[in-house]
Amino acid sequence: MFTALFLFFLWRPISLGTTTGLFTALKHAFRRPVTLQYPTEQPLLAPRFMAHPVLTWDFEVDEPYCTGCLICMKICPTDVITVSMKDNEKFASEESKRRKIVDDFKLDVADCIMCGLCVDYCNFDAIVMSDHFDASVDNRSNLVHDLQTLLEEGKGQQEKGRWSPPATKKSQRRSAAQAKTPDPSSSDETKEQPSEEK
Amino acid sequence: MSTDNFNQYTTEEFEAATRAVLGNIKVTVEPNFGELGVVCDRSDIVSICKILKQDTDISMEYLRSISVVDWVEHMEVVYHLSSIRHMNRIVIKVVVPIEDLKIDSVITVWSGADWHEREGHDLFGVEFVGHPDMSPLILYEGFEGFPGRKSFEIPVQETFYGD
Amino acid sequence: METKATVIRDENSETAELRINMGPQHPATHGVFRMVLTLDGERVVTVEPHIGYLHRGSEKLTEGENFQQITTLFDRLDYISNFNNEWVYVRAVERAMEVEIPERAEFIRIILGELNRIASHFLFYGTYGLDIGAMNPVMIGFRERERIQALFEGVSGARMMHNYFRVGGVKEDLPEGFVPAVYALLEHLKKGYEDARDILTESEIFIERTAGIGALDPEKTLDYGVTGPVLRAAGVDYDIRKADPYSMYSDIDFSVPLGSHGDCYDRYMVRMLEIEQSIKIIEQCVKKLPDGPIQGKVSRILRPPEGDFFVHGENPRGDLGVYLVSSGGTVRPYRLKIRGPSFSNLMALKSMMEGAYLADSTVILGSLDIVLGEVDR
Amino acid sequence: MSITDYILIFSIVFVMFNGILVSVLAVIYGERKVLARLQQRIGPSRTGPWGILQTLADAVKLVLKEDIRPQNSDRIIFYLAPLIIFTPIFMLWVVLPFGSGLVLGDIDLGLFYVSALLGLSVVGMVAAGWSSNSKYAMLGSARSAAQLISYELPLILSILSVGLFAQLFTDNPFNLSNIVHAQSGLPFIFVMPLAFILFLIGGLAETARIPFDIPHADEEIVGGAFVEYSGIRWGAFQLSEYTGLITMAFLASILFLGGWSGPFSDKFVWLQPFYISMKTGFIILLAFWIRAPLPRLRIDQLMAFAWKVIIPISFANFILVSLVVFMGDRINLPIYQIQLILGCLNLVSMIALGYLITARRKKRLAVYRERWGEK
Repeated sequence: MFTALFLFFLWRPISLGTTTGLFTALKHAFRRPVTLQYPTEQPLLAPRFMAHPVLTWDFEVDEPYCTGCLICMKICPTDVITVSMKDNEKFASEESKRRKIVDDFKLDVADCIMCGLCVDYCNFDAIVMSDHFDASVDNRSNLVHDLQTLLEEGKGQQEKGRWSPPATKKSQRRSAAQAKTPDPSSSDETKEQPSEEK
Repeated sequence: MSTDNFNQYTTEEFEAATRAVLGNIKVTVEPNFGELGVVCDRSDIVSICKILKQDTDISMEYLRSISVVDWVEHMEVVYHLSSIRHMNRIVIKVVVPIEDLKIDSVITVWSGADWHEREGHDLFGVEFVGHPDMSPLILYEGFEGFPGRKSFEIPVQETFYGD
Repeated sequence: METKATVIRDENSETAELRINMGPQHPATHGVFRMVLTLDGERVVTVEPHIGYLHRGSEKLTEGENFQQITTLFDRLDYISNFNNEWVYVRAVERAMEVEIPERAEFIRIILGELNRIASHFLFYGTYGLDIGAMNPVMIGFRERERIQALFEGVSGARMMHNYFRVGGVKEDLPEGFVPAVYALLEHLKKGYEDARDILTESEIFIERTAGIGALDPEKTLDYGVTGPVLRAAGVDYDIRKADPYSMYSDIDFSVPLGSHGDCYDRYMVRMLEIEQSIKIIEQCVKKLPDGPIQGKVSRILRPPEGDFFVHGENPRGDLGVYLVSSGGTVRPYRLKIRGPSFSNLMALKSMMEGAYLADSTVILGSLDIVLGEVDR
Repeated sequence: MSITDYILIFSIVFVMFNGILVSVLAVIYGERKVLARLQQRIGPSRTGPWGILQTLADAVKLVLKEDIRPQNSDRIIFYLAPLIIFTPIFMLWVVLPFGSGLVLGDIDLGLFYVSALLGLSVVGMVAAGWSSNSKYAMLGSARSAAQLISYELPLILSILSVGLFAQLFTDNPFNLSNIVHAQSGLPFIFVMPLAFILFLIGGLAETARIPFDIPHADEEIVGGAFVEYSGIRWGAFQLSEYTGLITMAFLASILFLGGWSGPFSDKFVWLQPFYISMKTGFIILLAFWIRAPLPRLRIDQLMAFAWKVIIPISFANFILVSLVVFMGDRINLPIYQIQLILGCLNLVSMIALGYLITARRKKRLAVYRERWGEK
């Protein structure tokens, strides 16, 4: 009886605006938290995730794909790439088809804006965006990556399968204007979508 | 305010209407890449703006932006106007000679010209005569030079890498 | 309700006006915005906005960048609605070069742009709640924005600085499973929208704090060149998606929510209802999303013809305009002027804030939803 | 007094002081955790198991921080202000009973003592704001002075109405222990819910918590009176804030929720502190919950709410209680009947007020309905 009375007389003053907010807040307390406890729980990165670019390694010929053609240097909006090229010794001995090869490659990750233009414009598919997002170091000079570091990181990326061999990718880009890219960048909902209700 | 009660002009009609409204003033009215371009003398700018805003057929009540373009030999102040009732757009271009970078302020016509003009003064050194406050808006006080101009060299800063 | 009240003073007592400096380091100025307030007790007598703390010279920088590289600068203008910024820029170059954009690319752009609008409005919701002192909204706003950003990361590889729109289309095709992911996301967003609405929209304290505060009448809004939700809250039906339809917006059925009083509450409501409309637009676009190419025929080196082009688009904050002057045949623009919506919206601050309470100053500033990256450029 | 008495007093004070400090740490931790849960977060989770050492870590950090004094501040008052605000709150605990007989000073005018000390913290706030030589701090202190003084009235009026009603049970109605004893049958919340609600609102405002946290208002005046403080002095302010919250909740549970009394509390004395801390914890949780989704009021709205709504209601409530007690005493009604009459009158007046407030709220909501409701 009391409950009925209470509902009848007090529900109307209670059920207005602000109280709805209070109960919505209370409802949230029974849902699963959305927090990702970062260092212990690693975020699930998308296949297309872009951290700084790294260089790939041609395992067939055992040399980098990069020929030092400078296009990445030219297209880079923040001028963080410095490249120089040299004659390829393996071309003379006919091990490789690359006449020129990268001599030195410097990437200043401190200024890199991870835009992916260098990857887009590379003609030799020699550069790829890594997923190395936690790039903090204790000295800024350590953020300047040289050729060796970039190639090592690139090898890691290749092992992770974040990069497809150039033969297919190059033809893909050629036909990009006509056809839909069959790039299998599978699931896009990479971050987990925690179910709302408890 | 809705668009229902007003005529929607075609491009030609609008051009003709603008010409008719600006009858007495010496201007060039011609299409300018999808908008209606009006090129006028710098002494006429306030009167033209007033007419364009107050005329009910044109009613350019919305000043979209004021841009300054540095053509090295001269500066060009470009006013982009728009009418919300008619959905028509006008570009007014005014040439300001480099020796005498002065143009009348249109702040009396649109209050929204305020910061656009101050910005133009900051970056290009164009003085908008009649603007109540020409103090630096974007740059700090005491900044030397006009960074918007083509002649301005962006100082190259070496990246500091610590030890 | 009435913000412009006369201050009654005792003639015998001596009072002094207090000048306080709000910002550039202040929790409620949404970045590095600074305003010098002259206070009479709790009333604001004058307000003097100062901007420029985040000036990076974007316009000057564009003169030294290729047309492809400029997209990255546009990402960093209004860093809450990056896709919408890129979109206006690539449309400016497309307009100059008269590029045909394939239909699929257009739909991808609309979907991403509208998702970004929702993300931006949710962020507004969160920060606005915080400006008024409520803590829960900020978590709801960021929670929903986070979901949208996770989807963006799957599409473009970045959560905020996408660099995904290209002149003539988009960078690469949507990943597999995008459409079901969007449907799942929209379900979440609808739920999140309901949570958001329940906490603030009908809360009396919220209405008490926002209704009648910082009102702008239509004439004044237009006079200041205010656009976007702030203009529509004043009751002016001006949405570029309707008024000057670009992309495929003319084929899409949606309505433009309009306010009537032009106060902070209407601005809030217009933004909230725009979330609903954006969800509606995305649902239609995902249904219509055709197969086909994603990139029109554009040469790799962009050289727009000579001329000057003004292209604008409806950003979450209003009318973003790009004035592109091309000297013809060059790979760089001769001049590129950016007309940021926040820049113009902020100009109206003075007329809104004077006479209001000090506590209202953050409410009014929050209701404009400025992004300083775009104000200072 | 012999030396042993001094040692005893000192040790009791030491234990109580540290007990309050620890409970403040616990309350801050609880607030962060509860607020986090209400916002679908986890809250502190790294320091210690479930992050329970988080507030301790923060406290250690505050102690180690540099103590900064603004150059042109008033040195003596600046250093004194934390103490001024800190001491009265702790002095309150002298009279607060944890159980029957478990009280330091069981003084007869406990209620007056409490209301006198509650008003003292405003001095510290004003001192802090004025001496900092900062405009933000001054605004904050002016705001807190206005707010604390306004909300003291409803708070004290509701406290006094409790004292009035306790007159029926005991000769010493202003003694807190006696008030608790009077509630062993029926807690006063059932007899005068109106006074309880007024006390809660007044208490929230006194402790400057959302929606009444105008003196701090992080988004407007960035923390109010103690913007310029740093390190442990700032910590002292924070400490007194949260001690104030605990004290308010404790008072509420003593005055309205029956204090230490509960099932079997007479038989097992050790249950009494447990009961009272449970009740206190419940009220603190309520404050946390209210904090999560509600926006802050504006200063003029707050003042209008105090002087136009809360204070008239408090006076009416006070008069109602005194009338009922007086009449009941005059015609020698049994106590349960007086309780019933007062409870019913309270309920009726609450319903009436509820409808009045609803009408007012509807006027606010009409803004939404008129503009944006379904057409």
